[in-house]
Amino acid sequence: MDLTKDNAVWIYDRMVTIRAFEERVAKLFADGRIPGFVHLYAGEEAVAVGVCAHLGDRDYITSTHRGHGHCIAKGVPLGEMMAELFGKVGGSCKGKGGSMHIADVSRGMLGANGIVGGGPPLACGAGLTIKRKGTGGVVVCFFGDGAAEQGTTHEGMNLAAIWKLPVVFVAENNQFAESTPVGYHCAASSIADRAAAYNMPGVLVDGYDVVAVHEAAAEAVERARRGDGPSLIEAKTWRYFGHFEGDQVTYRTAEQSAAYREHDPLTWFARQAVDRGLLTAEEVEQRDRAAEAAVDEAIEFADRSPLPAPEEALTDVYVSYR
Amino acid sequence: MDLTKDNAVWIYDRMVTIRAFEERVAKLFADGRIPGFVHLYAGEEAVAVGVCAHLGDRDYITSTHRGHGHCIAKGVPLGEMMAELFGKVGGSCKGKGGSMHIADVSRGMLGANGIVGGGPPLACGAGLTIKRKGTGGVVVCFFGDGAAEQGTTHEGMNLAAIWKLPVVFVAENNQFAESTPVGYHCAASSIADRAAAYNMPGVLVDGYDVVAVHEAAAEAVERARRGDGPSLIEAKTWRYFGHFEGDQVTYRTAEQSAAYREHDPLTWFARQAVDRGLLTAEEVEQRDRAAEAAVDEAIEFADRSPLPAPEEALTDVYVSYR
Amino acid sequence: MAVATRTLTFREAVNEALAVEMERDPDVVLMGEDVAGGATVEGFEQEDAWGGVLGVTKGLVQRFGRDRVLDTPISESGYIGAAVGAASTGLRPVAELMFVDFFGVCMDQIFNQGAKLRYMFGGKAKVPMVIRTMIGAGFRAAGQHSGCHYSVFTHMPGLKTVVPSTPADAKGLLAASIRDDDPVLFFEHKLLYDTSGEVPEGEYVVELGRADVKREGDGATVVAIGRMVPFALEAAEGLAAEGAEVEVLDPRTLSPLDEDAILGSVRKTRRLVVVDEDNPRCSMATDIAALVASRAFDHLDAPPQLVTAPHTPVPFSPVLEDFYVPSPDRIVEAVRATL
Amino acid sequence: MAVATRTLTFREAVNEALAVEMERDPDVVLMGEDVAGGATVEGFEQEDAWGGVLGVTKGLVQRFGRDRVLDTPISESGYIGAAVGAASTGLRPVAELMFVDFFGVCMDQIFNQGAKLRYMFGGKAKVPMVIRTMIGAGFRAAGQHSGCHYSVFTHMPGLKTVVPSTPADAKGLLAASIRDDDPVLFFEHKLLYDTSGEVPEGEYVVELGRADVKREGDGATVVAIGRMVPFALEAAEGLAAEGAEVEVLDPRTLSPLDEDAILGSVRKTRRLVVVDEDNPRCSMATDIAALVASRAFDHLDAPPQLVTAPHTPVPFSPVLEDFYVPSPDRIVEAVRATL
Ligand SMILES: Cc1ncc(C[n+]2csc(CCOP(=O)(O)OP(=O)(O)O)c2C)c(N)n1
Ligand SMILES: Cc1ncc(C[n+]2csc(CCOP(=O)(O)OP(=O)(O)O)c2C)c(N)n1
Ligand SMILES: [Mg+2]
Ligand SMILES: [Mg+2]
Repeated sequence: MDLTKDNAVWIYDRMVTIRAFEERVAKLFADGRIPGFVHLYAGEEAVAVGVCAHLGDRDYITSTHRGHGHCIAKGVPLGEMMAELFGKVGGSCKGKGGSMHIADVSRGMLGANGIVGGGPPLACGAGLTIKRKGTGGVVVCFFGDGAAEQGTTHEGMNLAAIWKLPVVFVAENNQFAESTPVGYHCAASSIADRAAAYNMPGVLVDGYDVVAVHEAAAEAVERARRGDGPSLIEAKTWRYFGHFEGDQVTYRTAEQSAAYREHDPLTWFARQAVDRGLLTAEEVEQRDRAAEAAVDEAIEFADRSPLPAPEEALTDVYVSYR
Repeated sequence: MDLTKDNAVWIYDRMVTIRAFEERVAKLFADGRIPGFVHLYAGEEAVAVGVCAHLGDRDYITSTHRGHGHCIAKGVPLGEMMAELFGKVGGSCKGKGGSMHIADVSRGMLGANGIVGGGPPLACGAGLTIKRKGTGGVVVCFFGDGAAEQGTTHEGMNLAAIWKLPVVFVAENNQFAESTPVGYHCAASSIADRAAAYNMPGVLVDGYDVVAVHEAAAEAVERARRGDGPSLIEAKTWRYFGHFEGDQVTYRTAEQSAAYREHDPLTWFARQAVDRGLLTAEEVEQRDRAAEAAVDEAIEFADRSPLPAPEEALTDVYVSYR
Repeated sequence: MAVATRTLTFREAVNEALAVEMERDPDVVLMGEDVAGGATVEGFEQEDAWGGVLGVTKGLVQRFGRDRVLDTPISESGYIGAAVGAASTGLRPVAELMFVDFFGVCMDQIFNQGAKLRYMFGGKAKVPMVIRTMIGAGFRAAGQHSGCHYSVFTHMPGLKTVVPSTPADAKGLLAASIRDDDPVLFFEHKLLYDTSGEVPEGEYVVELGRADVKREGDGATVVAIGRMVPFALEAAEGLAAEGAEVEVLDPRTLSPLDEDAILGSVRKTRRLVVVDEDNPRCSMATDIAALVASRAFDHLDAPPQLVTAPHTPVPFSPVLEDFYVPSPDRIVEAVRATL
Repeated sequence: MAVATRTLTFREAVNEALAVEMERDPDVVLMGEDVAGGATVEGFEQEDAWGGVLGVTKGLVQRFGRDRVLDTPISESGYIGAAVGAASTGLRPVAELMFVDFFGVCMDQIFNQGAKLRYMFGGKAKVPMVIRTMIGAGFRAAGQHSGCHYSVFTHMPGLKTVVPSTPADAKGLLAASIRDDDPVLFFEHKLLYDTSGEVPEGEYVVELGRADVKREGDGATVVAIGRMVPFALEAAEGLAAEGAEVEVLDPRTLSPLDEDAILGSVRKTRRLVVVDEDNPRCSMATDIAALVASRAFDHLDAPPQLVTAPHTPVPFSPVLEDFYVPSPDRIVEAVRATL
């Protein structure tokens, strides 16, 4: 892997932070401290992190209902995220959005989205702004395998292609849309194959191998920055938790999940990085502890943050109204 | 061409009837006798006729805003069609639909459609009925090149593929969506290429060659009847008139249209059929005259048909309401 | 003759209506995302992995098989449009739009195709289909999973709209909707699923277009919709203690609307309060208030009171969402204002 | 100070507002199907082949180039969603939805994304965009090209809705909509395009949320929207001959609605007639009637009269369509009924 030490540290740090965050959120949900629909990203860390490793302040991402990992990879503060899940004033959205709408436009995170397929058109728009203003930025559009069947995904990819927008479409194929397997809902053998329908490069990568994701994304991001237009990356992955918290996951076997856990993207990457001398075992452990500490802090921040006043429900609808 | 004489007669008859109907509608529109939006099919006859030659009573078609040709090819009576364009009680839709909504469900014609991309989902539904009831029928879904960019077309093709529905998708690529060329609005080199995105056969045919269309359709219809699922046929064609009556057609050159007229699908087919002894020159002329006569009759029928009573506007909204 | 009943939850009542009608008519088919769940997954060939996101359609695939209980891709325009096409060619599809908030990705097939097909074709076709969809706030599901918006569908000619408030009505009205020859939007409030009540056994049909008096009274007419009906009844209890006997009227069907029942009740009570969980503008609340103001003006002794959600999306934080949803207290105040 | 004006058609006024605002702010971009037309066609590199289906945007691509006047595929969700994404990242897009009847293929991006983004993000983002769209019957365009449905958008929190009735208002309100920091739906009645009137030159802005009295009177208040305003004025002429001086009020903006202006006028005239070309259920007609009934009840001497289209799709045949559209005669009758 041609990663620098800094790359490796950043990648491992973000992956383990996402993992720690999600596992804690699962507990908090079970304890009844987080209400609503919560879709966890654990297992898919290598996708968001491998891609976002190439992004900076001028870049944007659009996300999905499963957005925590994207937020963390794009640099949204954990405390504000946790406070949002708690419905507190200190949350990224002042408690108005919750898990399905976490956003931080100031950091280029254009929002989780409660609508499957909601993101691709929005990504095209951010790409249009970048192109018009010549900022040299790129937009990454994350979407799930289920979202591949939504008309907006088709329209977004075609539009990005004909307008040569700097958009990288990343299909997170965790092989299920809720309880429906991709082999049932998707007529294509591979989502990446659909890139041909828009004359854009399409590549299928192992979403459990953060290095492979990182490499594929490097090329797609470069292409977009050059002004050569969009690309499609399909990352095959697997979620460790249910579709949402509360899901009994009757449609997958424990064996399947166990098999994936054996190739856990975090431990796999840590081993590789240590073998190649990019990280030391101590650094790995230190990152693990740091991640846990960061999540502890986030929870404390969220706990300290006050609940909004009820009347706050009436604000922020418009910039001005009369 | 492996056509029987009957095939040849039917094909020529329908093509020339469509041509005669559309040219007369153009005149009637110019004379102010037909109101509203009218999209003419002249030039594209070989597509509707070559495909519908394989259809019978148990089969359905979904159409577009440019639906006259589809209606005639599926056997909708000319008089009722013309009366509909006139807004008369004797019209296919009692004057309530007009050109953009001509329909005749009793003859398997599920309606012209004012919404681009409106048809594909409807076609899947008709296919579902056929499959569930085991009638052995098929559904042909006609759509334009512009409709290929509508999300519903993507959703319809994917759904037809995963449910193995007996649907034949026919992309009528007349190379423009209003004044926008397919090369601009469509990222794919060919609409037929998109079949791969749904694991269905896709073929590009010369839409000016009714025999080629007829052959491609034979295979797709057979496949659908066998229960092997949908196919996509892209027929490259050209419309002789403007997008709608009144269009000044500034986006195409007279030369382009002239070039197409030189290979007019009707005269081309007539010549071939006569050369191969499938038709005699007399029969061709006779068909030409018969078509004109049929349109004359249709106009007389439409003229004789009364205008609806104004209050008729309030009926046919529901089967029952309270 | 007395019908045998037993206690069922709202969820069970909806499930039973589907089962009874599918038993009765082989043309009735179900489709939607994970309405069975686990399609093509080994071990789930004829079983459901989910039975709907909140388990409402559980067990149906076991009884009727995957030919009649169809999992769909996330292609609402595709499969709801397919329901329209199927309905106009001989089936009676019941399509599920998981949350009404998703109507924006498939509205064309609903209001331009399904709703208008019969009219545009001069009455020469019909579209007997039902779209079941979840509505309502209170689930902490935030801005894109908590709306009502039945007003948008009631506005559209060609559609019928039904909002049940009790398990018995849910069963009877869903059966009527499935047997109806026009497209029907059937709205299920997710916070009513666990409520229970007496439900008739076997075939049970509640005619569309008939309101139901959930509580008799002559103090004021409270017209409430969906989850607002139990809220209105709770408010009525409190008011009764103050000596005000309010009448709680549940339209049950919004299109067609039982205008006579509403006007009749107001002529009796001379006061109107409309309780609607939907956003206030161009809503059922304004629709009913305008109906009464224009048709029973001389019978009104006080201005109509509208109790609705505010003109805002649904917020996530429980404190905010609880403020958003109309409360029994607000209903009590509104009634008092008319007395 | 007097502004220089000259006579323009409604079509020219809309075109001029776009040109002036694009001149003024380089972040304003136009997108839509054939808004220029002929993209990539030889000879049309920087020229329009169409300038919109009815020529409203003609000439703009010549002035501002194809980087700012973008032809789109027939992907309304795609490009209107792109407008939302562009607006939230720094541009001021003006997207054209050719006919409002097409909202069903892109409503999610409008009401769930564009309208709610700011709220769901806790006020930490804004979506300054305009969606221009054609409304209205009378064009013989039948069931899927003739609706109004501004009620559906007015119902949705987060959106602003504007319906101009004169060329001057069209220019001033469109300019205000483009400069506004919230998403605005701007409805242009296709049968008003050829009407003309005095329009101020240069920059001209009419503040959103302010109604306009198009005719003063104290006989009755006629609130009319869009093309119904000229119809109401025509009716008012006839009534004047009978000695009834009605006030014709044009809300111009439906969300936010100028409630004070409406309530104020009704308090003066004590009579209300609402004229709305949209379908009647959950409509602006019911919205305004309910507003007045609940807030100015004691000032009303007669039941509010609602003059609307019927609860049917728009029919094709001219005889049927002319029956569908509210007429000046029906307005006269409605006013008489209040006197
Ligand atoms: C338009 C729309 N339809 C349906 C849903 C309900 N829903 C939420 S997540 C989901 C499955 C999404 O699958 P996928 O895109 O693969 O993402 P994953 O959950 O696997 O990450 C569905 C059907 C929705 N939120 N929006
Ligand atoms: C959803 C929708 N968007 C836009 C339109 C306006 N419109 C009518 S026909 C047309 C062009 C269609 O092009 P194509 O599909 O190639 O069919 P053609 O007219 O070339 O036969 C457009 C944009 C519409 N009717 N419906
Ligand atoms: Mg998935
Ligand atoms: Mg075309």
